Amino acid sequence: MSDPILSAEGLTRIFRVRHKERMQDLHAVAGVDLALHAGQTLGIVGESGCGKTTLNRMLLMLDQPSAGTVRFRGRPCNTLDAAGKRAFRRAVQPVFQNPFSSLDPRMRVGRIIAEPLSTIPGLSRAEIDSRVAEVLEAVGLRATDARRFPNEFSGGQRQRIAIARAIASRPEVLMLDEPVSSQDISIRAQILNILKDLQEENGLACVFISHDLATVRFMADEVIVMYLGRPVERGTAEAICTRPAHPYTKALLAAALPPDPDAAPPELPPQGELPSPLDPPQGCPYHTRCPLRMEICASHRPAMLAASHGGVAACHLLEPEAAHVA
Amino acid sequence: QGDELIIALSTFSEETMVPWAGSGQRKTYLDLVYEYLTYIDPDTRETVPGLAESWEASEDGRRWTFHLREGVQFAGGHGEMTSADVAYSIERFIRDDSRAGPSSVLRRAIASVETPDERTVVVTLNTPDHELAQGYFGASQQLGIVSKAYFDAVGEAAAEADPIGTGPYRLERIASGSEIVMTLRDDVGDHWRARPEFSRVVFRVVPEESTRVAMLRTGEADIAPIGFDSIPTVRDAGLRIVSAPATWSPVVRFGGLVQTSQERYNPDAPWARREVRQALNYAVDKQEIIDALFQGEATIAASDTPVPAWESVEPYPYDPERARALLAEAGYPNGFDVTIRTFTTTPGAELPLMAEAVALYWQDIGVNVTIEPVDWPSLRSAWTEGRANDYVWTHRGFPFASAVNGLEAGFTASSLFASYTSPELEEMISAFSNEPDAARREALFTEIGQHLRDEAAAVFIALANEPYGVSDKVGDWDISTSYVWNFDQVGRAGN
Amino acid sequence: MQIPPAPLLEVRDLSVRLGAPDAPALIEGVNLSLRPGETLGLVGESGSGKTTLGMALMRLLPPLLDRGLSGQVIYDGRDVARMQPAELADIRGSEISMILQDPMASLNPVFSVGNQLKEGLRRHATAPGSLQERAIRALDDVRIPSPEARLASYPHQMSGGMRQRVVGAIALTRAPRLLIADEPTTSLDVTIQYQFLDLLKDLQARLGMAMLFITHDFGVVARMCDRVAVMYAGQIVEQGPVRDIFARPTHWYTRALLDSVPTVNTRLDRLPTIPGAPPTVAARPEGCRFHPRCANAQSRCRSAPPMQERRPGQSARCWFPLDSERTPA
Amino acid sequence: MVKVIATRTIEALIALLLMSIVIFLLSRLTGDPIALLLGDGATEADRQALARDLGLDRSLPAQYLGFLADVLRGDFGRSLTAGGQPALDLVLARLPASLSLAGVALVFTLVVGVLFGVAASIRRNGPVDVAARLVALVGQSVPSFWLGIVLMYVFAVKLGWLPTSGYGSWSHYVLPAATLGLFTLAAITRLVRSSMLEALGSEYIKLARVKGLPEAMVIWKHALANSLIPVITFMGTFFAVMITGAVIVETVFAWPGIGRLAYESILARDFPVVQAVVLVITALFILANLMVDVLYIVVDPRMRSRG
Amino acid sequence: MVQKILILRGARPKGPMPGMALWRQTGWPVRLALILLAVFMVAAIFGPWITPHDPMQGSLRARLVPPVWQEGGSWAHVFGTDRLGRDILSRLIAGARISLTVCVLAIAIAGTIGTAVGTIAGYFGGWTDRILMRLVDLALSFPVILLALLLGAIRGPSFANIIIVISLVLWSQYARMSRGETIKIRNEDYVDLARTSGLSDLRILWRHILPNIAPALIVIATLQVGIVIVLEASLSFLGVGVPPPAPSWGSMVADGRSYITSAWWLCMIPGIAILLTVMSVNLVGDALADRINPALRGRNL
Ligand SMILES: Nc1ncnc2c1ncn2[C@@H]1O[C@H](COP(=O)(O)OP(=O)(O)OP(=O)(O)O)[C@@H](O)[C@H]1O
Ligand SMILES: Nc1ncnc2c1ncn2[C@@H]1O[C@H](COP(=O)(O)OP(=O)(O)OP(=O)(O)O)[C@@H](O)[C@H]1O
Ligand SMILES: [Mg+2]
Ligand SMILES: [Mg+2]
Repeated sequence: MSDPILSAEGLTRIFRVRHKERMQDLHAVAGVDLALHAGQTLGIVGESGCGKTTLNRMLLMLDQPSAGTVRFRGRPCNTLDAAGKRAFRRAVQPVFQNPFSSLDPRMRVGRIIAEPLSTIPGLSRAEIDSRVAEVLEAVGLRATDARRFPNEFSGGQRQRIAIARAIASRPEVLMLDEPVSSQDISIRAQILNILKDLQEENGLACVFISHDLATVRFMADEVIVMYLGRPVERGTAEAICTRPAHPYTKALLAAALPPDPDAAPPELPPQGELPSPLDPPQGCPYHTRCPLRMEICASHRPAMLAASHGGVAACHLLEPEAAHVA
Repeated sequence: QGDELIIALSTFSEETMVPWAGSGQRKTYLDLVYEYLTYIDPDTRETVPGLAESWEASEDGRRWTFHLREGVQFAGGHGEMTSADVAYSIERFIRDDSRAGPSSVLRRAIASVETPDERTVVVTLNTPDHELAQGYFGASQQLGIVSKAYFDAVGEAAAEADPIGTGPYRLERIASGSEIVMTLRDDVGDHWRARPEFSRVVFRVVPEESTRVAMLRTGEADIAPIGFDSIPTVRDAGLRIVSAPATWSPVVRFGGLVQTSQERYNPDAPWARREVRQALNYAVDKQEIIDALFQGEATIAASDTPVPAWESVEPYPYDPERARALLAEAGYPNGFDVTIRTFTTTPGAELPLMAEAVALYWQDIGVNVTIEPVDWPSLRSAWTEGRANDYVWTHRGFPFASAVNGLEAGFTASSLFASYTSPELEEMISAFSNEPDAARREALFTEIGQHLRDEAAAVFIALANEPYGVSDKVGDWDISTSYVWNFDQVGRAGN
Repeated sequence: MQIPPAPLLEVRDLSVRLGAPDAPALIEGVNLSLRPGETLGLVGESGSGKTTLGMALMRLLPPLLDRGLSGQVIYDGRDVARMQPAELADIRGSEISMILQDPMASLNPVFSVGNQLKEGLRRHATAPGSLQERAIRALDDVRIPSPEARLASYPHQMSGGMRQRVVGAIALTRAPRLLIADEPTTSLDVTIQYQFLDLLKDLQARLGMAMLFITHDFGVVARMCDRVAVMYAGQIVEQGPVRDIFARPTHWYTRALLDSVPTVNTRLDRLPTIPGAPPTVAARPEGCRFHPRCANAQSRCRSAPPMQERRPGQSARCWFPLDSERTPA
Repeated sequence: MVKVIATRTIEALIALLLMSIVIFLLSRLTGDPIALLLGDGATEADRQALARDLGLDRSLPAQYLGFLADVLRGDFGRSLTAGGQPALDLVLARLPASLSLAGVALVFTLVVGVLFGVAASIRRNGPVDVAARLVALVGQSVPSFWLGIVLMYVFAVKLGWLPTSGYGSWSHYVLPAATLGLFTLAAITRLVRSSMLEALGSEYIKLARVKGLPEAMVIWKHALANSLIPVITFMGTFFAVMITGAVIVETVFAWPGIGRLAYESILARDFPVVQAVVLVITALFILANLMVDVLYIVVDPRMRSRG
Repeated sequence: MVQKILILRGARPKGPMPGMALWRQTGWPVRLALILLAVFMVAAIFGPWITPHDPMQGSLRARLVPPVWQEGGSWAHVFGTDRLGRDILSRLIAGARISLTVCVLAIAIAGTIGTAVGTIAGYFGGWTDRILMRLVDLALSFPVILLALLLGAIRGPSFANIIIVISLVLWSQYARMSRGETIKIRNEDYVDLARTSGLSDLRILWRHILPNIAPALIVIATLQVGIVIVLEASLSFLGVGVPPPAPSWGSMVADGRSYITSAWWLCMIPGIAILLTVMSVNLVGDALADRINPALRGRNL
């Protein structure tokens, strides 16, 4: 396999927050490893507050990791020089969740889309204009829309504009942080299709973040499941969605209610509440909610172990000696 | 309350209750408590006996003997007034920490104070003062007599809080910034001087003039100083105006005319030339200003000080033609530019307006005026420090406490407050101060006045009255002399 | 054969306009009925008027819209649409209650949970026990751990899931006979949503209440509802028993919506889509509201189709209804 | 809470220190009081003696440090003009009048403003709402000195219902408090009205209605509690507005307060008094803001945990 | 809610000609206010060419002439004359120019400083923010009127003083507000997106933050016009405002107050001019606020 475009090792982000009258550490992301290869889509799923956005921001160099490194084409991002940074900015572009706050309301669509191009030296006006028109058409809008303001567009159209903007500088990586979760069902499908088409046509690599396993299944090749800032399971999308190894993944699957009144009741329905990330449980972070928890879960954090589906999962149940205990 | 007289004043000044602890403005209320060695007859303007029954000065004007009145009792049973009290009052008044206006002059002047007996006080001076009795020791100044015994007994702080004097009233209370209440002494019946008709006199401080006028109209005040602007309002409301005649005089002053001082003379100013100063005097229609701004409560002035001796000096008439000619003669046919600095004080709220009026007239003869409002302390600093040599400003003159001192303060280079000097004038003043003969003095004094007028030492405008609005409750009230308000002798209407 | 019980709630020709009778309508010509103990799902995309309908049933619309309310809302024989404020205060909470969408915003931030809970309890005089006991019981009913301590908490001190359960507890304090739930789980995490839905089903069974369940998620409908009504652009376009709607939707919109939802079980290369976007209130098309986006639109669709029964209990607003079986994903 | 107060106090002290420097420098720049204090006919020697006497001959830093050391001992110096009374005493003597006036004005504006604002928000565009908006509009547009003079003219001179001025019985409070408070009244009315409208549209009000609470309770408990928070936020500002207004109102109505004292002592270049007044006012201001912070914590539970 | 309705009516919050749009969509009070403001602006801008008399020239002979509708008034002096016989209408017109100048300068200075401080504090946060905001608090806790008096005492009443003092009163509001708005906008995704496009902080501030807080700033500026006029009048009343003989409305009221019964027009006419102008400005400001940013409404002091 080729070298990854974007990779991360031991990526950790700790926020200092005031809690109960004192400053505390909040481990928003803890020890995430990942590698993104050209043309591949990496899905990241997890519940609210599990650190998906924080991870995304670090990968985008919008936030400094507290520990660990992000590498761009093998080079640590914090060592990039000005030219390297510019290359990074060109190559890695995001689309965020909220299409209303992603577009500056005081700028015309054309300028919004041209913004990533404005930092590329040596691009003429005409070139920029034609590129803007090109990408607008690529996302299903008209070239003439460049002259309008964002508030003249619906949510779905805005998200298309955001996508157009992201692909304007011909990036290699798209970072998609819940790009459809604020969209209506009928629009959601349109956007997902566009993203998928663009990815395939341009051989883009994508990081696709979502809390919804079904959309991840649709978009991603490989999936990382996160819980309280830590990856708990990783594998192909197919494996994760059909043969999950981690109880948390199973709970997520169970909670993703199928649109079928006669669907069988889930095997492991979710229980309990998400613990506060400010005092995460000892041992396995999921043990407070896990129906299969064992004694060891409360004291030892499981390592990433090979799972039967070919991926890995952080669960004591996967330990060889645990097999007979269970 | 028919028995109460309410006087709304624009300021209490320092609100302190001993004579030496502040300005003469406090005399409005202090004079109800303290009394003076001599008084002035409002009708004849003669000096009449006060706490001193009689007095005499030595030929050279350096040794003054006062014979005190007998049987004058301090309030609150603090005993009879004696020479010890007078001597104490004088000495305390000129002590280093005295804050009274004339204290520094007196400190320099007084060599010693002796009390040969209970009823006699002898004051020896370093420099001659032929007017000590009616001047610094008189009722228009600040030397109120306090009780030495009382001070010795209770100390200064307590005496300040509960001041004791020989006057007909005693302090009841001071509400800081609000009111000062005086009540009649129990033993007032046989007071040597006053026969007060109100058992309480309440002073209220009301800085805003329109509020004072409103109080007069609602009956919340019986007497209040008002501005000239308010005179029609007060009259319209059916109230009376009582004015103290010619207590101050608005004037336009020139800087840099202290010709006998290096630092304070500015020969380059256009007004360094006498013709220019005269022209500026001729240019102003003073009567119109008096009618319009002073509501007729003033007379045209030939000087910047209300002095009886100068009443005979002829003022400059309104003659713009003459003014233009003089200007041309002085080399300013097209006029020049000048800035008039102006400020307000009490009295003197009309000064800025007067400046604007003067400006209108000067503009007529080609003198271009810019008006710059300043405040009095800044101007006063600039003036006394010799930084005002190119200033022209509105000002107000007050009656002299003593002619000699007044002249020296105003017109000799030794004074920081000199506004105009010349070698000739200084000579005249020195001759005057060394002249013991009363008649000669009078003549010299008049001559000085004439000289100041001819030289146009300033632009003289008016001798202004001090108008008071007075309610129906008030009957006879005589304030014909400056600085003596006689609030303890206000009559009741119908009496 | 059992005679079906009389409807608890019957909505007839309900419209909500922006004030004046000729102003644009947010919802138009809505007919619904709900029997005791039954759950009716109301699905539709954003802006289709679901919340407006829910609020109209409780007469909680802002003044302008309340003035634009027409039609009848017969609850237990009385017309809610014509009730005076005093009567409304009477039936709110005790007869009809509601759980609002946003648990963060629906609790008053400055009062403790106990305070807000007891306010409702106090008006429910018939229940046994002291106020405190009843409050604790109410929290316990919605499975809040250590309810006694929680009474003193303020909303901001609780997680979203917990808050939503408190909102549930408050809505159910007076054992209403009808509960309107307006997207009660949209802002919750999926695992929390799952549990809350469970809880709601439980409580419903226990109290025997009827429920109008508003959502945009077909998965939730499938889990919760007996019948379902699909809203589009202010109208109900299809209505029927849940199984029938999922298996054999007759309206093209219902069908297209169901198809465009990705599922975990299968991997698709492309999702079937509906072109365009739902119209805004001001720009709703004439005729069939869906026809500009409909794959099968014909000229007839420019006139408004009536709501017509297609199968027993299932009716749709379409000139050319579908008749094929849908293969569920 | 304790921590909040502690940090705020420290910040306040720093602010006071800065303020003392500013005031000190400014007052020294205003020209010196000596010329005012000197009697007519004083000589250069007199001037120097007086300067030495008052400590005005030292360098500015020396003067400031001396001043600071004294202040720390609670000694603000003695008035240069008022017969050498301790400056702080003068200020404290005037403080009650100012505080009571500001207090009356604030209570009056709070009560009326909140009632008005709430009434206006209940029936938007109804008669009360129109009246409230008019009051708010006029209140924010009329210069207080003009208002004071006009009010005095109408109610004291023409109608004779109230005294024109002075300090004493309750009736003396009416006109000055109304003049001082009108601006604040307008502000509070606007604030309450707009935040009530916001609150009344909120989800928690819907929930309160869903519960079947009577409308009065919905408004006066649920909506108002939340609408008061922005009012509290602005209380500190109101206090500043009151101080500014005090200088004018106290002058117009002959009210013996510190606003007028400040004005007069500035005119008289009475530095120690100016310094004392400004520092006392600043301290009061900071105290008021501290109280606002505490009140905030009391009213808004969200603030309690945030700290 | 309001926005919802506006959108429904097809009116976008941001039209091409806000002035015209404002006119079309408001009731008569705001229209009246707009007309009054137009009159004010015309007076202020064209004052020197339209005054019937020289506002500084008078004649003591024609002093205290009552306004035309009163007995003794004449069309020569529609609003009468003052104590020095100067035409009040002319002085009102000249005063409008002064008020406008003070407003424009003070608001421009305060707005520039305040916005710079606020956006920098809001954008960079952390220590910069803390220090700058403490400074704002300090400015707020300073009894500004006393500062005005001190300054007046130091340098005499002057035009520059008023502008300094009024700017000192006003700037903190811009700072607070632009900080708040900046923080809001900084958290908008498009700012992050600008960063992922490689824009520098300064360019982001200039291209994204400033244009987006501008409407709110404009609203504040409008609402502050009223404050400036009232403040200037109050300072003039205390004798530290616009130096005479320049005809500031405030000093006209202050000078005329002794005549409230004998020549009421001296203080009532300029007083009413102040009242009407400020009311108009506030009405228009509110209307603007409603359109641009309803959240600002009622939050401005
Ligand atoms: N700037 C910050 N300061 C402090 N804590 C933060 C900050 N940003 C995020 N957090 C915390 O870090 C944790 C992870 O947040 P993050 O936004 O990455 O989660 P997420 O998975 O994206 O959630 P969601 O699904 O809600 O978007 C949360 O507990 C959040 O409160
Ligand atoms: N008070 C109002 N004034 C004007 N328009 C309104 C008002 N309330 C709602 N609307 C509009 O009415 C339409 C229906 O809104 P409603 O909130 O009922 O939709 P919904 O189906 O609940 O949407 P969502 O799924 O987003 O909650 C929307 O287009 C909305 O913009
Ligand atoms: Mg996120
Ligand atoms: Mg809704």
